[in-house]
Amino acid sequence: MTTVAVKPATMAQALTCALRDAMAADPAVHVMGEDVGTLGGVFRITDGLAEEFGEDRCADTPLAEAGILGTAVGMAMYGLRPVVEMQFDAFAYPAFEQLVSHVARMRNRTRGAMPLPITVRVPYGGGIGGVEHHSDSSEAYYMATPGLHVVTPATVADAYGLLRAAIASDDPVVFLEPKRLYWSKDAWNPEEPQTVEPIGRAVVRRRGRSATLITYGPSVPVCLEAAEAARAEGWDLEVVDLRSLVPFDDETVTASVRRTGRAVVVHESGGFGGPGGEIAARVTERCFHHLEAPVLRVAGFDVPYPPPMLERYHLPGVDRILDAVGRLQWEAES
Amino acid sequence: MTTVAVKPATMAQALTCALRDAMAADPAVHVMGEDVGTLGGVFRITDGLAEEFGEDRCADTPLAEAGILGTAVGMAMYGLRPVVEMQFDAFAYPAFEQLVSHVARMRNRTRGAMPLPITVRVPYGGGIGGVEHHSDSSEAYYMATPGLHVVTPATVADAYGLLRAAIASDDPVVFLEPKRLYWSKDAWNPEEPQTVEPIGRAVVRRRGRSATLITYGPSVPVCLEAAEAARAEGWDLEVVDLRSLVPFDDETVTASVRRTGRAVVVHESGGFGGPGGEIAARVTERCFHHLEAPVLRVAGFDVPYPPPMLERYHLPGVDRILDAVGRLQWEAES
Amino acid sequence: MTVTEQRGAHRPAPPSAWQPRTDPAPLLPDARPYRVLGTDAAAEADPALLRRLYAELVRGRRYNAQATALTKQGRLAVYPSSTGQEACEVAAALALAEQDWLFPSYRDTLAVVARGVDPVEALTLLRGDWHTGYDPYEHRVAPLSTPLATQLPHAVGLAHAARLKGDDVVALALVGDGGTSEGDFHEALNFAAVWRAPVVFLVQNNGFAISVPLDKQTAAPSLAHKAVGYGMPGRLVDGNDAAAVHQVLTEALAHARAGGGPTLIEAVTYRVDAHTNADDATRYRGDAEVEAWRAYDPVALLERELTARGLLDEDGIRAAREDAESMAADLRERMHQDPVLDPMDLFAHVYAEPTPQLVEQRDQVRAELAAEAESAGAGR
Amino acid sequence: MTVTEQRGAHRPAPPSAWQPRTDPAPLLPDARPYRVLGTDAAAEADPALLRRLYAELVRGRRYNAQATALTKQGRLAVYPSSTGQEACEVAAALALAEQDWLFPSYRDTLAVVARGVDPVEALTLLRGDWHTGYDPYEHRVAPLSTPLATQLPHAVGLAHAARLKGDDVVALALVGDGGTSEGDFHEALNFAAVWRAPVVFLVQNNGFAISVPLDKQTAAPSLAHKAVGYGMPGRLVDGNDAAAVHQVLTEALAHARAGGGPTLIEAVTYRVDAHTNADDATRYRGDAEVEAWRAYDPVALLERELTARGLLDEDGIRAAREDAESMAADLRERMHQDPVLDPMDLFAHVYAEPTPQLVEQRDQVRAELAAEAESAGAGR
Ligand SMILES: Cc1ncc(C[n+]2csc(CCOP(=O)(O)OP(=O)(O)O)c2C)c(N)n1
Ligand SMILES: Cc1ncc(C[n+]2csc(CCOP(=O)(O)OP(=O)(O)O)c2C)c(N)n1
Ligand SMILES: [Mg+2]
Ligand SMILES: [Mg+2]
Repeated sequence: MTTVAVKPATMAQALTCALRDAMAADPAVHVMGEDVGTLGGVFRITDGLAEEFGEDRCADTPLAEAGILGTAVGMAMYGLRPVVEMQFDAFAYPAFEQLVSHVARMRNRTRGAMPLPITVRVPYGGGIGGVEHHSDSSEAYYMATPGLHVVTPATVADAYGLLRAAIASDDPVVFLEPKRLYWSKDAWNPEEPQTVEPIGRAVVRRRGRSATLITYGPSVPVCLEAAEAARAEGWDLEVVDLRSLVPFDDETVTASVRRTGRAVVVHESGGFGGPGGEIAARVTERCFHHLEAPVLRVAGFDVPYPPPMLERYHLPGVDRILDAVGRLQWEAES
Repeated sequence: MTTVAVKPATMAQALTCALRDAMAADPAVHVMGEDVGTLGGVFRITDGLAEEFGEDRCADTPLAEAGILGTAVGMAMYGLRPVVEMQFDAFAYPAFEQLVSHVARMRNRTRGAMPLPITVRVPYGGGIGGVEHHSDSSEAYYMATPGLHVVTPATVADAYGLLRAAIASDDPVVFLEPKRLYWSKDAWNPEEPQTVEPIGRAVVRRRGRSATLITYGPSVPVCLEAAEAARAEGWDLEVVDLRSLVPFDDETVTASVRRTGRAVVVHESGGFGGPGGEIAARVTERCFHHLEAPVLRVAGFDVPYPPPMLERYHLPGVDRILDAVGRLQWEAES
Repeated sequence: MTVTEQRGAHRPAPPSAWQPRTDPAPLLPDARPYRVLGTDAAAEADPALLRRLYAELVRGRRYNAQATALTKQGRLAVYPSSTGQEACEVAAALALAEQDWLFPSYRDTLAVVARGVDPVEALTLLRGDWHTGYDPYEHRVAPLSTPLATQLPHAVGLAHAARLKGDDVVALALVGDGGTSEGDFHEALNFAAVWRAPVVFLVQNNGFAISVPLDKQTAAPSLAHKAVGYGMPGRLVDGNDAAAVHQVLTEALAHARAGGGPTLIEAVTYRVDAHTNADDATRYRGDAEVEAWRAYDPVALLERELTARGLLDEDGIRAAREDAESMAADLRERMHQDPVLDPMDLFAHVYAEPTPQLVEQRDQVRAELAAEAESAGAGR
Repeated sequence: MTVTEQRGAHRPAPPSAWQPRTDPAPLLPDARPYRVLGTDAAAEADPALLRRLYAELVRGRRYNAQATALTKQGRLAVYPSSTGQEACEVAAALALAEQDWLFPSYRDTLAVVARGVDPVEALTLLRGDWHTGYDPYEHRVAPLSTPLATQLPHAVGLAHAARLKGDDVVALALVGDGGTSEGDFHEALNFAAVWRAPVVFLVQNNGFAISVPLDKQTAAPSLAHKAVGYGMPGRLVDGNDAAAVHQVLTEALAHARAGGGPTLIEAVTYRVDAHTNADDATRYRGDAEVEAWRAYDPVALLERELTARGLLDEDGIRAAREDAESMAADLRERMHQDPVLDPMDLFAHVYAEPTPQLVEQRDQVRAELAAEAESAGAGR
């Protein structure tokens, strides 16, 4: 029995690697944003790229997010493939108009003549002790905007694969990076040829028979932990990592829930009007007669993201997930 | 039997009347926006206000939505109650950062010390033959933003009552005006003392026993029409007008669906990630064992709002609503 | 890459050693709008160019009138006329080189047409059968931008990309006086100046943003004065003087082409018609003002110059008008044909490949239409 | 209301009659930053003021050092130090009248403290027990603004509202050089100028936006030159010269108070520390540059002036330092006490009344905590 030698790498390293490989493979790929050049980004994701590819290919911009995304639109019009970094989730909001009114619509506005292959990288979510406006989960906004793909990795390998796929996509992709997983490590070998994940496929991270946890991004490890803990309660939980919120992989999700008959959607983003509503609704539409209980949701509360010292009360954790699983009307079973 | 003499009025007239009454009642109420002064607004909702209350109270601003909302924040900090007009739905996007990062959070950021009683009036939705960026339904964005109230009238009387309530609220309210109902008429007497609706209460517009249509704003008349048409099919539909998306009136909605056992959510906004997912999910969570069929959704498609000549294929109409009602698994019944 | 290499020429230095980074004086616009027609400069203008401008102005005027008429006939959803501003529109299109790009604002259909886009395709947005009716790459004309000022950063990005690729391409972006108040205006100009991007910004100051007069829009000495705050030259030009606008644009484009970076040009002009056919301009301005501007008409100004200098006679005027008439007749005729609509287009261009969700939705509409057609057939 | 009344003084008129709307000359900043210390102007400065400034500078320097130390001790999540910029911070607070408002940016804790806010409450945001730790109305200090430049329109709106009410209130808004690139900067300055709002904008140009040097941020002759594009005066001041900053601010505040409208002030200074404790400044700048600025230290500059003029002696210096030490000791002690946290605060201030949904969520957390407490109790 031989095992391929893989050394542990962080998600941050995989992202850097994906950017470097994409830039090397295609001179049209340009990285731009605040502090991405000399500094290598505040999370160091673009570290070394300006040095390797020059400052034109990895450019520090003036401090103006609408300007960054707006000029990226023009660059994409001229055949480049800009990869834009927004420094933190909440600092993508100034670019909202450009994103919604142009980035998401340009292909459609021009009957396909003017696609915009732009990747917008947004470090998102909490759990890192960030002060206000540094821990938002803004995926609900992007999901509700037709014309965007919305993708988020939960593993080191996916960080690489999905970012490559996002950059390769001829459509704009909002690439949400779970910032508290930046330093999470996995066995992953940057020297090995990498599989580039197609966008739009969910993956079953853990097989189980009792119920399905549907989740993505920063909540994937939490759900896996909850699934382990659930064994003590006699529950064998399946964990589906969506990876892509748009397009949505109904097939994988539906197959899982039809099999288990119960589901909980888990995410950090606020519950009300958040991704979980959409997911629960579409699962229910498709699996109604297989469901033993309503699809429940474990999400952040409907409050502005709390200050660092209170975030642990806000974030969905193992206990809340187990509580929700416990409310899946098991009595009916027996 | 006596009937109170009421003359028909348009929703636009009721909104103007609400603004005038609010301004007369409270000198802190200031109206501001593009063209709201001399012109009276492109929809003439602010007609006559500058003349009556002076240009300081009803002020034309420079053309900059973030500036409008951002200065309104400062005015509210100083004790005024700004009523901001965004000219069209998509032109509210430049103000998104101010809305999300400040308007929605200032009370919370300051432990309640600095509430912002701001009303943001946004004419929204399609059906008026507007060219691109003039017909968006952006309520999903606002619903997903804790700290905002999101309100939308469907009748002339509610237009008055809810706008008065919004302006009276000590919290920010995104007040969505269904632009294609601006010229809809109802028996309503501006001379009569007006009831000011509390924010957060849905209303049953039509009683029925077979299934519930859950809707709001521009889709309310469409649902009422569908309910009439449904009688021919033997269905007696209940129609719930939400009026307020945040806070959400679970009580009224849940009571209705528990009674009818079936529900369809109807709105113009895109389906995926739209309000319907949240509504369907929470109804299912609360009514699971009363449901004969999954809660279905009839919504705009997941596409950028189409050009005028194609919008009739996009907008949820009577036929699509009836189709959805038909899919509510009536066989199970008999 | 060492730290020193990464810094620009102006390293931070204590205020005691502080220097202005560029000399502001040459960036400031002249106190009065530059004029050619009726001045000595006119003699130096190329007669062929003036005649070309004239022909296009006459066409443009006619186009505006025809499009406005089409709204009354229900053939257009709305039309924002540029009557009174034709000199800016036409000069903007004609000053560009073949390979350059035009970034129009929603009012600039005329510039789009003068650039060579089919007059009917240019109206698609306003007719309502689709958003953008032309292929932007064919004539290098970006889509007409409805959200104001949002197209300015696009122009900067495109110009920047072209420069990075070593291509000889300049972008010209149009915006209104109202649009200068938007944050996107600021960010675009700043990026352009920092990047020294080959882009020219032309502000058509027509006195109003719908009903809001310039005084409520800005307190600046002129809009052209905004240039100095970005470190680019500002120029002020008489926007009703086609020769002057053309010249100032040509100079700015050449400056950009030569690597000199962006220029901000303010053209002082006037919107003679209402904001759109749906607007009632009497609510916010008096007749006297409109009449004063009608008397300073861009078409008449150029016509006067040309006839005075013997470059145009009755025949020439008639020929220009006839040409414009036949353009209008063609436009009228083609616009009276109903466009071919395909509801499946709703789903065709959202993504390169429709998502599974869109496929479902497309199939739904297809089935609905089939059922409709069937029941219509059955009813017959 | 007639149409004529509604228009301002500058009615649209043909370009032939066009006039600049204001004279740009007086709006332009001087070519060099204004200085007081070490110049003749110093003699006119009020000795009491200089001594007050000095005491506050010394406290401010010490505050920065203490806060930075607290991050190392895990007592603060992060601290963006203003070491090197204390002259701006302190003068900003001291130039204001009692009733005026301060709108700080995220780096301006020092200005907030110098304005009178409790030093611990000013750090709440950075400690992480809540967002804003002080009541903004108590000292008329808006919350420290993390999203850059977004607080500028707030300042304009507040100043405008105060003016409409007839109150004698001026707002002072602080922003960094990087923040001037944001659209909100542009929109705020434009609204302020159009409304003639009593507001003063102070840009602390400290050479960097995190790692991005000014050259990549703007190509303007100076940031103060941006003023002319809004029709307001621009002033350039030596940001390490507390007396100069105080004087320029005082003049601008008086100008605003008298109805003269807004002013844009650029203070040229330098961030001597890294961006925050989490930043590695060696990645983007060299030691020589930092040393040059250390040699131009705002505290030392003022100390030198005061001692040279006999306004300060060894005892005075010692007294100032002791005062700063006791402030730091108090801060240290209080910051080492764990803040009292109440998870119910999550739900308490989202709306005036929690929505039914928030009530449910609050009850859920309450039940969770009760269960936790119970099981902890049972475990004991
Ligand atoms: C971002 C945005 N806000 C508001 C509008 C609505 N609107 C359309 S035209 C217009 C006035 C534009 O004025 P100006 O920029 O001077 O151009 P002009 O109409 O004079 O050509 C407004 C407010 C818009 N299209 N986009
Ligand atoms: C809208 C927004 N974008 C990005 C950031 C992230 N950020 C925090 S500080 C900073 C640099 C600010 O530079 P400058 O305005 O010069 O202020 P300084 O840090 O020098 O005081 C950046 C980019 C932010 N806080 N807000
Ligand atoms: Mg205009
Ligand atoms: Mg700075």
